[in-house]
Amino acid sequence: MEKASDKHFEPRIVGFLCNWCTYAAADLAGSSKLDISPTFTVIRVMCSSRVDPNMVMTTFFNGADGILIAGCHPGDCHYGKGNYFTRRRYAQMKKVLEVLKLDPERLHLSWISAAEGNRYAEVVNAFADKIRGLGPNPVNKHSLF
Amino acid sequence: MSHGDNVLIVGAGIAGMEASLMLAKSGKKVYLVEKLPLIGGNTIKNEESFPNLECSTCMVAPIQQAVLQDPNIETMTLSTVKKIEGEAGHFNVSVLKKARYVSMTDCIGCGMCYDPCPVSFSNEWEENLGEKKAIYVPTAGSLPNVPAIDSSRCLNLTGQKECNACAEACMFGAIDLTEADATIDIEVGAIILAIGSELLDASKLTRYGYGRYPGVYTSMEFERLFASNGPTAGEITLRNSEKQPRSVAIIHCVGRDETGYCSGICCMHSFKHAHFLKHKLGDVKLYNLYSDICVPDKTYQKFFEDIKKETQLIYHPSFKSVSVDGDEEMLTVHYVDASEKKQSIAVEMVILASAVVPGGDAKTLAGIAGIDLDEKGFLASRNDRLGAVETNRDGVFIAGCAEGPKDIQNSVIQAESAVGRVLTCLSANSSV
Amino acid sequence: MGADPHCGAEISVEKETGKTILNFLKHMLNQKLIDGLLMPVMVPSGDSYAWILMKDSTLVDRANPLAPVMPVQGAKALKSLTRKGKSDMTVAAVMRPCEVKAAVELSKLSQVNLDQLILVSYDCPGAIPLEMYSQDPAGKESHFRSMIEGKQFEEDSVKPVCQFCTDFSVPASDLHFALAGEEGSKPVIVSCSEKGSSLMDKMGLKTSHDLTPWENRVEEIRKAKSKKREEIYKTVQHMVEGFDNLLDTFSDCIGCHNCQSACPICYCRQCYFDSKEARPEARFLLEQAEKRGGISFPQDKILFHVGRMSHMSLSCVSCGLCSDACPVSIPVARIFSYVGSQTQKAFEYDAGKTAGEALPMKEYKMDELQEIHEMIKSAESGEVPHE
Amino acid sequence: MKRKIGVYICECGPNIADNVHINKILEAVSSFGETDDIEIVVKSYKLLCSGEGKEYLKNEIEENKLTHLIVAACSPRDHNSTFINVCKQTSLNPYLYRMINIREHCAWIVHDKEQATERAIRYIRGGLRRVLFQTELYEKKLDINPDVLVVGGGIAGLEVALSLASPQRKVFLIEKKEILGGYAALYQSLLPRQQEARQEVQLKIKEVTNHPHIQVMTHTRLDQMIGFLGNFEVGVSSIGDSGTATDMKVGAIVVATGFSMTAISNFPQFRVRDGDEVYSALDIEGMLSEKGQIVRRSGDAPKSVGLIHCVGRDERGYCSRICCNAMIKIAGQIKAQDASIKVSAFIRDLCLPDKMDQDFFKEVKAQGVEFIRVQDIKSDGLRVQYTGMDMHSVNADFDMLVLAPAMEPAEGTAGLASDLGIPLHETGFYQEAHQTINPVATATDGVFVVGAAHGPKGITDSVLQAQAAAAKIMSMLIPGEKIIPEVKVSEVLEAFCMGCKTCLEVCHYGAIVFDEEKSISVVKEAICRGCGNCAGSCPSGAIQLKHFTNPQIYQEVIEALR
Repeated sequence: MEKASDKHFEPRIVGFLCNWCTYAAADLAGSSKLDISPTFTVIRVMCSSRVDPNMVMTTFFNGADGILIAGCHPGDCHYGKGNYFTRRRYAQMKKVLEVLKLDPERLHLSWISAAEGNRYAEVVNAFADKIRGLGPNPVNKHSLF
Repeated sequence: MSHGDNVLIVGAGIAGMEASLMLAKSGKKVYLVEKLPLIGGNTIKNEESFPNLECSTCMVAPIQQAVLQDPNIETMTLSTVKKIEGEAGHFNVSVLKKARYVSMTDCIGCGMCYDPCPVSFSNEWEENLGEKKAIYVPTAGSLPNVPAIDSSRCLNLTGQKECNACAEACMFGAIDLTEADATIDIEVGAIILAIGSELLDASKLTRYGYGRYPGVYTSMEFERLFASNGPTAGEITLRNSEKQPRSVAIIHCVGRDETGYCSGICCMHSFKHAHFLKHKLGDVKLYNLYSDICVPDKTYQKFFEDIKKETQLIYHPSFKSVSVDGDEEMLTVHYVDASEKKQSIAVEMVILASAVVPGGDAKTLAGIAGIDLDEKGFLASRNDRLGAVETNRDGVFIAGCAEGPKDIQNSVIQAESAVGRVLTCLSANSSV
Repeated sequence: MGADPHCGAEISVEKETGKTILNFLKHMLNQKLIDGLLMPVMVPSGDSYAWILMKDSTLVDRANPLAPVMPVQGAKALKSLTRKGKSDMTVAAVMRPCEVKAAVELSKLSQVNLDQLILVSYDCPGAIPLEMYSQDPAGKESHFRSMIEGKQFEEDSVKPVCQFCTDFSVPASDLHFALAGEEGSKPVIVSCSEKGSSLMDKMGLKTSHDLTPWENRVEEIRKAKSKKREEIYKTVQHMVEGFDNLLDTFSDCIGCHNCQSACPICYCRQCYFDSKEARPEARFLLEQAEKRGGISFPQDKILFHVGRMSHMSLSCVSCGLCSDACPVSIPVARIFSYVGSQTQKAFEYDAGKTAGEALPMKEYKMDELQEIHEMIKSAESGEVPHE
Repeated sequence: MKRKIGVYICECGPNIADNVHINKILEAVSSFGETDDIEIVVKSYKLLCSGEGKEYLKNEIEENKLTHLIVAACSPRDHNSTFINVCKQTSLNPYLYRMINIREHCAWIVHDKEQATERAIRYIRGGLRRVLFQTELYEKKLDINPDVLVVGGGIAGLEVALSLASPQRKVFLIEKKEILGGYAALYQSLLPRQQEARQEVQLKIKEVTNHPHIQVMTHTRLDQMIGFLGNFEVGVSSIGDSGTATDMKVGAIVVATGFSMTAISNFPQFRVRDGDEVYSALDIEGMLSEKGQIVRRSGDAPKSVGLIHCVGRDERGYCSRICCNAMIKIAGQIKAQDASIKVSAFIRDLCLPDKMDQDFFKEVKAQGVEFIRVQDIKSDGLRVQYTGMDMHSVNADFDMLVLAPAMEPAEGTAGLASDLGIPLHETGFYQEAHQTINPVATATDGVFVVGAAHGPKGITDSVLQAQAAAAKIMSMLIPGEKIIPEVKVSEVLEAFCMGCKTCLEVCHYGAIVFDEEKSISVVKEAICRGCGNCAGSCPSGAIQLKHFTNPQIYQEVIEALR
């Protein structure tokens, strides 16, 4: 069913950010007063490796239009090697969404260092735009989910 | 806690910060004196540090935060040491704290005050590649995140004009243009001098054309050019045109002959820069002109081997033979090759890996602290216990590049070593 | 690999392959080479099989190493057997290749301890679907027997996943009965591990029999089956690709989670998707209902299945137990087999194939998954990520 | 039980107040969760991080008897600790407080006031939901043992022992050889200032052996280690027939096992037969210490000496850093012995990274030592064949050759590394905790690596590292004081753990051990750093990271999706 909300669609995007790099970048973007999509909600975790697949899938099927997982660049992990495992878990989840053609683009991984405030803004806004383009997460339109 | 348990640390670079944190952890009161308005030293000027090309901010920001939040550390920015009297266990130190004109307690770092400021001029922290206002933080993400006013530029403070733009813009009444410099006397039991180093002024070596041709950069200038929080937000574009260079020559050992020593880190720096260029510009012709490749660490050779593939190594037997001339657009690098033949290459950009030299204030500080300089002008270590942190004055120690050129790793090691000596020295004095 | 893989040993042959295998095992038991046997035994009601651990060789006669059905995954039996870790007695278990694979997979998750176990496998023609079997056990028994004796390995009367099972022969077991040889050939025992070959030595078996013909036959069947596999996967794609198809496929799901309890790989004590953690408050559900126009219960059907896919598909061995367990006959087995094949390909992993291969989620390499970095780059440069 | 949540919105002067509708937020929040067991106090304040602000907050917590606290202000990276300290001055457990970043993440980045307000409300709601799921956590204080075990009695090990030993801190020093001193004891003189080295080292050895608080055990090796920073239990045993084992308790361990020289025989391009006048730099050190001069086996001095640098640099994959200096030193000594001896040094690159090295090199060069830069070099007996930078191939004969082979990790390095849970670098040396900013620590908290065991280095650098490790220990393990480990650590929910050991594989710090009895994983809280990788990896959802549990994060998710 067409709903009014679809017309001027404001996506719900959840970002799981690691405390040491990407969350710091988000702060830098903030203190630089950059423009960032208001539909993006930050959830801070100590390390991107804390984000487990269940959490992501639950978030996805509870209607998140987009999910961003972001942490330190490979090799820069504050905890040595956490983000290498993040990368593997992401590859696994992404694959499942790809195989099922469940808009895998709605799940995105990125590496953003504490110095990359500008890049943080770019990544987040580009992602938000892509999601706007994709429209609402179909689960939100299906009363059967 | 007796004053004998206090420690003065001069210089808030990586060495000074590491030393402060360790001493604070072991219950000492630390006075951390830094001449700039921000802490972090030269490390934070690097976007990525070798050999792991790790994001320096990610590495250092938590350390800066820890220093600023530690109740045992009193960080004094815009400050310099004026007098050191007494002996190990009982030093009387006076510190000149230049007025910041912005209250460290009231300012919350919102940055509302920058825009209204009518004056802007080039930002030396950004190697003069960017502009700053008379009220400024040296770079985005500076810590402490509190601006300072440059009294030599501010219209009001220089008496050019009754300007209060910044003060009016500040909602916290944090700006006080009447603030005066203050001299603060402190008592400490031991002192660590970690004032770091500078790069040789490349314009002194005229044959490299620095300052004459816009296409010639120092390695530190290039660092800021590459930095995503730098003046070009990480865009590598030439000074006079907005173009990206298509060919770059990186000259190692600039000033090695003149200074009389190898700085040990320039090779790695230069290879890192080659990597940055390849990485960011993709199709760019690179040359590294070297006379010796100095990669003294278990990890460095591999780094060099990897970069080798991305650049063309040119060996030249004589430093003197290397020179740069050209014009606004094109530069020509001349050198004499292994078989004594004159050669030259044409490039759009030249990066000079200048020698690491003692900080401008080393001499003065050595005088104040009553310690020797070595023949290179660095703070001299006594070196009688095979260590390199003791000076000829008991209770005064040195760490980091103040003692000689070093990479981050060795600066940290020396800082930690100095802390060890300080703790031993303090307990010795207290047990007396 | 133990002894020369291209040779096997002939064994004294009964008129029936099942008996032949039984004798072999009895011999092992009598010679005290093993302390016990784990095999399927028909239940008294005569319409199904149960796993029985036996020490007494007279009991062995009642067992059927080649049971037509697989009501319980053998790996589950092994799990309970070695729950307390390495057992102090040597037990030989006769299992289908997919059961061996599940056991190997579980051993990587420390759920099964293979140390004291002798895994005995055989060329598997597939398993008869339970409900069909229970309708006419006697008929199915003889039918299955005829499949074995007649070397019918491309039968359609077996479970769908079995029809396209390409791992129906030598898995990572210790001993394997080569049954799929060409017409009239006799069963041959093959050792696939050090354990296996030392056992055969102890039994004084000469591995002189040339296996090439059998290997060729197996390869032939495998080709045929993988062809079928591709066809079936195509049909599965239509069932699961895209939200609408996925919904249709799972719309009958009653959320009983039997598939998960029957699955040998799902070893969690409580499934996350059954836990309170995954349950939002009614308040939130009501808001969702408003947003979506309604919410169906039992809730999170799709989440449950997709969640399982992202959880265990890397270890899925396509044994098909989940389908047997599904009361509303959703083709879960085919679906998970397909998804598993894809996720496993992504990590160049083959579940249960070898005990050596580390589980993808337990390790990492510094420079790997370049495609991910490409994806990140292209996505952030605004291009559409390549499929 | 009735819960009373205080929500305090910091206006941050105009920074937040001007960019969001504070009133709308107050309204929205107060009308939130009107259930009879939750009461919400919501107020705004101009600047909570100010002195008055903190006082205000303190009083609010006490007067309202708050059970939970939300501070909606700037980034937790700026002021989380500020408000944790406020809580600590009250009866409120700081882990029942949560900071919401409505400045950097709302007010400053969303330039539509309505949207910014809405966003702020969403964040605060998330925080409110979350804080209700947070639980009280308490800091644990652990007793520590200040004593230290030093493995290796070379110059670095000696220095560590001397820097640490005191009436309050006993040091055990174990050395697998019979004597202390390591390689440094061999060196005749030191660079660049040419002091008498052996003398210096002998002094240290004496000091150590006579030290009342240092127990030296030569001919002893480490067998096993368990425990964590402040509380290690170590087993050592004497090498050889007796093999007597000793157990000791220490708070920290310093590894100073040094290096060994790669054998020249490893490099086929340098052919040496028995009796050839071919020596390693170390042989020469020994010769100098013994005979006081450099002579051939026959006893007469050589007429010409060839020095070959960088032997094995390519094979080993690193520059050993000290060889250039060592070889230049030898060249100088030969010239000093007899200026007429022809000395040719074959170099690849000169690695002289110390500020004094260059002068020393020039000095020696001035004595008439010929430095020849080669791209490739091999030798057969006393004949050297090299390719210069000009690509010309040249033969040269000498009556003595000295080679500078690469330093390599001491024998037994790998074994010790696995006993102590330290990863090895690809070069085979120990891997430090962090290459640049934490170079003497290792992956195992409380275990340090110093000297050439960490990588090729000379005496000065080894001593510096030794002092650095000593300092780390002094500041971490203060006699009589306790240590407070991380509070937000992982915990295993026994009922759910299936013992699949995935968490053991992913933990970078070895903070998870396996309880064979119960066959479940157990988190060593004193070691855990709280990254949550294990929680993310656990297939059974049996691991929770305290303060970042699934239910807690899940609440934030739900509010984000409303």
